[in-house]
Amino acid sequence: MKRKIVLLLLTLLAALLVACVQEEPEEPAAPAEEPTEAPEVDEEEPAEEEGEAEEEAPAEEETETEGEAPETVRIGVVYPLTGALAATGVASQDAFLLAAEIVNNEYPDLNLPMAAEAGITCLDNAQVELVFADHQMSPEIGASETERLITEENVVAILGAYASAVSNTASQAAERLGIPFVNAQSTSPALHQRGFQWYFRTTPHDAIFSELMFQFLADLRDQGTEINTVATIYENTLFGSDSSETQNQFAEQYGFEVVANIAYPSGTADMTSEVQQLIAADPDVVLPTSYVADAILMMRTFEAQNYSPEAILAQGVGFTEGSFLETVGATGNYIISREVFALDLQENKPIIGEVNTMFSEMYDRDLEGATARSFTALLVLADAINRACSTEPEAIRQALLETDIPSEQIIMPWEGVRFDPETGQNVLGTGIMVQALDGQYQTVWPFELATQELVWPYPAWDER
Amino acid sequence: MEETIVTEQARPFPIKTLILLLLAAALLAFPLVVSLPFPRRLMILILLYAMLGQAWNILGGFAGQVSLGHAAFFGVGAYTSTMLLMQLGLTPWLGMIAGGLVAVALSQLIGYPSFRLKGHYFVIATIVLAEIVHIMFTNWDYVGGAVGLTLPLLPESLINLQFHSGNAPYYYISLALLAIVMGVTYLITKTKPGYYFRSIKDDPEAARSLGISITRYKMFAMAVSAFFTGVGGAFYAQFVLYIDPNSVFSFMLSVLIMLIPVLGGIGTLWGPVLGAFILIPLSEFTRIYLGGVGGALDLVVYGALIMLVAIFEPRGIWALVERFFGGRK
Amino acid sequence: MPDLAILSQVILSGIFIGFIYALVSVGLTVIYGVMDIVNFAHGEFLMLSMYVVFWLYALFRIDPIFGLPVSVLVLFVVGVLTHKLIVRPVLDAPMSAQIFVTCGLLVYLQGVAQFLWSPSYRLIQEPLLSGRLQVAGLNVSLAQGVAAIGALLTTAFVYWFIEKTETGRALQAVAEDRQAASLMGINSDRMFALAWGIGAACVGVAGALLANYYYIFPTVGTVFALIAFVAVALGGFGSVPGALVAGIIIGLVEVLSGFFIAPAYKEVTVFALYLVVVLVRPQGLLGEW
Amino acid sequence: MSLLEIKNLTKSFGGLTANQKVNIAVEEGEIVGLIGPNGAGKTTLFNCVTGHYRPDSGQVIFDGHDITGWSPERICKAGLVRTFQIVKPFMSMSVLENVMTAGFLHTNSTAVAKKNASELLEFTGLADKRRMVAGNLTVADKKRLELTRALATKPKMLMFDEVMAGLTATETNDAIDLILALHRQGITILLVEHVMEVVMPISKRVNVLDYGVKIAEGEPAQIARNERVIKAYLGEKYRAPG
Repeated sequence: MKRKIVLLLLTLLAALLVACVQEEPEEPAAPAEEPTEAPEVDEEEPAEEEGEAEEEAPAEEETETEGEAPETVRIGVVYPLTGALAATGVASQDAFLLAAEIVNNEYPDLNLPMAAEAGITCLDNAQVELVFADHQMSPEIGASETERLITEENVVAILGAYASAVSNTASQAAERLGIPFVNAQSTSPALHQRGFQWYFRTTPHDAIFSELMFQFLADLRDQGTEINTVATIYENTLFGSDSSETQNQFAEQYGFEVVANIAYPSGTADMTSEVQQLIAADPDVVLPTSYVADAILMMRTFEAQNYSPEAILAQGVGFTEGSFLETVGATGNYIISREVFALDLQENKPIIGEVNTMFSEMYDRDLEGATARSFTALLVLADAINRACSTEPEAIRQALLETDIPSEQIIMPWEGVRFDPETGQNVLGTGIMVQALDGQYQTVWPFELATQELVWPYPAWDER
Repeated sequence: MEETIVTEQARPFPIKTLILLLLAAALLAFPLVVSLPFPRRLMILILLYAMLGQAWNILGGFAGQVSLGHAAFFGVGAYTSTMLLMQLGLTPWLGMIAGGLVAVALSQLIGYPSFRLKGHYFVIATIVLAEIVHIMFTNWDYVGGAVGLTLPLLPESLINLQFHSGNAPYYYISLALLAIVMGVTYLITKTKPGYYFRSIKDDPEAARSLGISITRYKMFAMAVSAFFTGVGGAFYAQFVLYIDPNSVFSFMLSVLIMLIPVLGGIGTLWGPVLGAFILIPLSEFTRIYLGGVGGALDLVVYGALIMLVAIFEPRGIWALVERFFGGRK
Repeated sequence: MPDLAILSQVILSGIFIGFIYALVSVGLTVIYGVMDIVNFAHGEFLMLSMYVVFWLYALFRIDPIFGLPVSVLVLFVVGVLTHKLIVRPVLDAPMSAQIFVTCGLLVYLQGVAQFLWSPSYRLIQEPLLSGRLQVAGLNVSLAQGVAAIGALLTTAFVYWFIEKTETGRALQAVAEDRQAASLMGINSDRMFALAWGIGAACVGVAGALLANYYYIFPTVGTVFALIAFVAVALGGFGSVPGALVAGIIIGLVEVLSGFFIAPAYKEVTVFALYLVVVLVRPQGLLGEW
Repeated sequence: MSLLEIKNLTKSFGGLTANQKVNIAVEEGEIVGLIGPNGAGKTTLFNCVTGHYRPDSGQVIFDGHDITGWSPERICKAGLVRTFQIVKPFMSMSVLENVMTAGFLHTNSTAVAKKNASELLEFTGLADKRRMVAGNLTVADKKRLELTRALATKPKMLMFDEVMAGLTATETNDAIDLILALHRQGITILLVEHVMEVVMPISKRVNVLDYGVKIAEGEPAQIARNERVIKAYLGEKYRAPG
C-alpha cells in the first residue's frame, strides 16, 4: 500500500516537474536557471567589491556556458510570485521580461530609453539578465531574498517588491548592503520618507493619488455637479489604512464631508455588513481601497444589495488590476478609479500602443497599471546603468539621482522621471482618472486627456 | 512481544557525546567558515525556528497540549520589545525578557479558559484566541495598527542588538538562545515538571489521582513555552527590523511552529532541532529554486514532502534516527 | 437606530451567508464525527469544487447549477482518495501527526491549483442564477437564495442519511467503537472512506453553489476554512444539526456585529462567541461528550 | 473516629440514581471490602469519594477533613489514593518513570524519586521490569505497576477498584499477598471487587451495594449468610460452610 502511495505521489511530482521544464524555454531569460555555484565571493562587504568583481566574475560564468557571449548585468527582481498577489507578480514578471528584451535587442523604432541599441551600450552592449525571487508576501522573506540576490547572485540593483510592507524590509536590506533599490509599484507614502540613500521610487504614492482624486471631485463640483459627502471603505492593512488616512486629510482640505470610514478585514468571506453600513451612511461618493479579491466581492455585494451611490471612486489597485474588469464583467462598469496608466492614453502617446502590441503578442494580455510601471522601472534602471557606465552600485546610484527622462520616452502619463535627491521619490509622477465602460477603463480626467465622456451619476443596477 | 527498553539518557554513551561535541563545534565555527550572508541568514532562521519549535514542544510535545496559536506569543514578544525600544529607548535585551514575560501573561490568560477544553476543542480555542489577538493588534493604532512598526536604525552594538555590517552576531545570539532553550528543556525532562508533563499527556485522569495538579502544570508548561516564543519574537523584530501583524501573528506562523517539532519528533529533545534543520531549508530552497518560476511548484513539492513524512513516520524523523542507532547498537 | 428595512436586510444576509458556512462545516463535521480527525485541507476541497464548476462553465458552458452533480462526484472521489492515500496511514498516529498530514495536503492542493490554473481570479460572470429578487422590499440575490436552500437540503439529506439509513447507522457504529463495529461485520475502512467521501461531497455542493457569486482563487479556501472550524466546534464536533445551527449563528453574529460595531471586529465577535459557548458547554451547542 | 467516613452519599445521572444515601465507614488499619453485582454503583461511589465525581448530596470525611467536592489531586495529597478498574499506566513512560512521577509528590529531587521508586519496585516485584515501557506490560503487571505507583505517593489509605479482575488464579494470589503486605505496613485499604472470592478471606468487614443502596454490612462470614445479599448477588455459589 505504502509503495503505491509513493509511486503515485512521485509520478505526480515528476509529471509536474516535466510540465514545468517544458514551459520554461518559452520565456526569454527564464528565471529559474540553475543557481550558479556562487563564484567565490566571500567578501564581508559585497557592496565594495562588487564593482571590481563584476568586471571578471560574470564574464567567467558566461564563458563556461556560451563562449564569447557579451558580459551580462544582473538585476534582481523580488516579487510575489505565489500567494494572494501572485497574479500581479507573475504579470509584472512578464513586463520586466519584455523591458529586458527591449533593452537587450535593437529596437530603433521605439522612442524609449535603451531601446535603439542592443544591451547596455556603454558596457560593450552587455545584456541585462533578470534574476527573479519570490517573496510570498512575507516582509521577512522579502528582506532575505534581497540579501541573497545581492550577495549570491551578484545583482547590481534590485527591483521590488510590489507590496508596500515587503518593499519596506527589502529596501532596508538593499540599503544596508548599499545596492540601489528601485520601487515600481509600492504606493505607501511612508516609504520614501525614511531617509534612505539607495531607495528610488518611480511611481507616485498614495498621498499624491488621494489628492488627485479630490482634485477630480473638486473639478466636477466646480462644473456644477453636486458632491458633498464621501465615505472610505478600505482593507485594514498598510495599504488601506494609509489610503483612508490621506483621503480624510484631503477631504477636509477640499471641503468634502466624510460620513463614514469603514475598515474591513482583507480576505473576508462576506461584505454585507460593510455595504449595509455604506447604505446607512449614504455618501455621495464611495472611496474604496481594496485588493482584487475584496474588490470583486464588494462589487458583487453592491449588486446583490442593489446599492448604487452617486459614484464609486476607487484607489486603483484591486479595481484596476488586469484581471479585475475581465473577471467581474458587466458588474464592473461605471466604476471610476484613479489610475497610473490606461491603454487609451495611446491616442495621445503612440508609444504606449507600440509597447502594448509587443506585450500582448508575447503574453496574450494587455498592459495595465502594474505591468506598465514594472516595464518603466526597468527601463529607468537600465538607463541609469548605461549612464553610470559601470556596474558599481555607487555609480548607478549617482546616475539614478541624475535621471531625467522626458514624458515622451515613457509609457506612463507622467511628466517624466526625475528623482528627489533627498527622498528618491519621482517628482514628476502623476495619475489619471479612468472609468470602466463596456469592460474597458477609459481615461476621463484630466479632461484634456479624456477619451470618453464621464458617466455621472453611477447608474442604478436596474437601469443598465 | 519484544521487550522495549526506554532509553535512559544518563547511560554513558561516548558516541553520542562525541556527536554532540562535533555538532556544537560545527555550529560555533559556521560563521567563520561561511561568510556569505544568505546561508548565514538561513542558519539564523533555522536556529530561531528550532528554538520556537522547542518552545512549542515543551507544551505540545511533552505536556501533550497541541496549540495552534503560538503566533500570539511570538507577536506580543516582538511588539513588546519593539514598543519598549521605541517609546522608552529600552535596550532590546531587556525588551526581550519583557516580551517573554508579556507572552507569559497572555499565555495564562489564554490558558485559563482553554485548558478546560479537550482535544480538538482546545486546538480550535488556541487558534481562535490567537486570531483575536491578531485582529486586535491590526486595529490598535497605538502600536501602528495594520501598518506595523519599523524599528529605528541604531548604531551597531551589542547593547542595541543591531548589527548592520554582517550578520554573524545575530547568528551567535540565535545560537545562544537555542542553546538556552535546549538546556531548559533538557532540565525539564530530567526533573519533576518533565515527569508531570508527560504524565498529563499520557493520562490526565491518572495523573490527577496521583496528586498532580494538572491545570497548574499545564499552565506552567504554557508559561515556559510562551516565554521562549515571546523571546524568539523579540529577537525576530530586532533581526528583521520591521514587524506587522500579518507577519508576526499569522495563523500560518502558528502552523509552522507546530510543524517543526511534529516533523522532527514531538516530545523528544532533539526533534524540533532536526525538524527545523529539515523544514526551513526545504521551504527556502523549494522557494528559491522552484518559486522563481511563478508556478507555485515550490508549494507542491513542499506539501507533498510534508505528507510523505507524515505517512511514513508519523512520530517524526527523530524516530528514524533512534531506530537507526538502535539497530547498530 | 437604523431603519427596519436595513436591519431586516442585514439579518437576511446574515442568514444567507450562515447557510454557506453551515454547508462547508457539515462536511467537516461528518469527517470528524466518524474519525475524530479535523481536516485542515477542508477549505482546499472547497476551492477544488469551485474550480470544477468554473472549468465546466469556462470550457463547456455548463452552468454551475448543472455542474453541481459533477462537482459532488469529483469531490466524493477526492475525499475517498484522501482517506485511502494519506489519512489511513496516520489513523492511529497522535493528533499532531494528523494535523500535520492535512496541513501538508493544504499546501499541496494550493500549490497544485496555482500551478495548473494560474493565480488569476476567476468569476462565473453570467450564471443562470444571477440577478436579484425583491421580496417585501428586501433584496434577495438569486444565487444566495438558492445557495441557502441547497445548504438546507444538503444538511437535511446528510442528517437523514446518517440517522435513518442502514449505511448511516453503520457509520455511527464505526464512529462509536471501531472494534465493536468490525465484530458486527462492518468494514470500518470502507466506512471511513465513505465519511471522507460524504464530507468532501458536501463541500462539492457548497463550492458549486458558492461559485455562482463568489470569486475563485487558489487560496479561496482559507477564507472559509477558519470559520468552518469554529462552526464545527461551536455546533459540537460531529453533530450535523449542530453545524447547521452554528453556521447560521456565526453568519448572523458576523453580519450584525459588522454592522453595529465595526466590520474590522466582526471575526472577533464570532470567535469570542465560540469561547463563551464552549466555556459554558465544553462539548459545543449540540455535541455529545 | 473513622479514617474514612461516607455519609448519606447520593449521586444520580439524569434520572438514574447510582448511589442513594450510602453510609460506609473505614477504620484506620482495616481492610474493608465493598462488593456488589454489576451496575450496583460501586465505581460511581468510588469516583465520588476520590473526587472524580461530585456527589449530589452527602459527605465524605477523610482523616478529619470534609473532602466532599475536593479535586482528585487534593484528595491524593490528603493521603487517600486510588487505582483504576481499567488500568491507566502512563503508557509512554518506563515502569520506573511511572513510579518516579508519583514519587515527586514528596520530593523535588530526581535522585530521591528514583531511589524511592526503585525500592518500591523491589517491594512489589517489578524491579526487573523497571526499564520496560509501561504500555508493553501484561495486564497483571500493569495492575501491579498501578499499585506501586499509588504507593509512591505515601498514602494513608488505598482504594482499589477491581484490582483483581481479569487475573489468573496465581496472579490473584500474588496480588492478595501484596495487599496483605501493604496492610502490614499500616496502610488502610478499601477493596472494591466484583469477584468475591478474593475479598472475603482478607477483608475485616464487607459492605454490599445493590442498585445503589447499601444492603448489608458485616464480617465476611455474616455477609455470606445474609439472605438479602445471597438473593441479590451471591446466588448459590458462596454459601457459608455448614
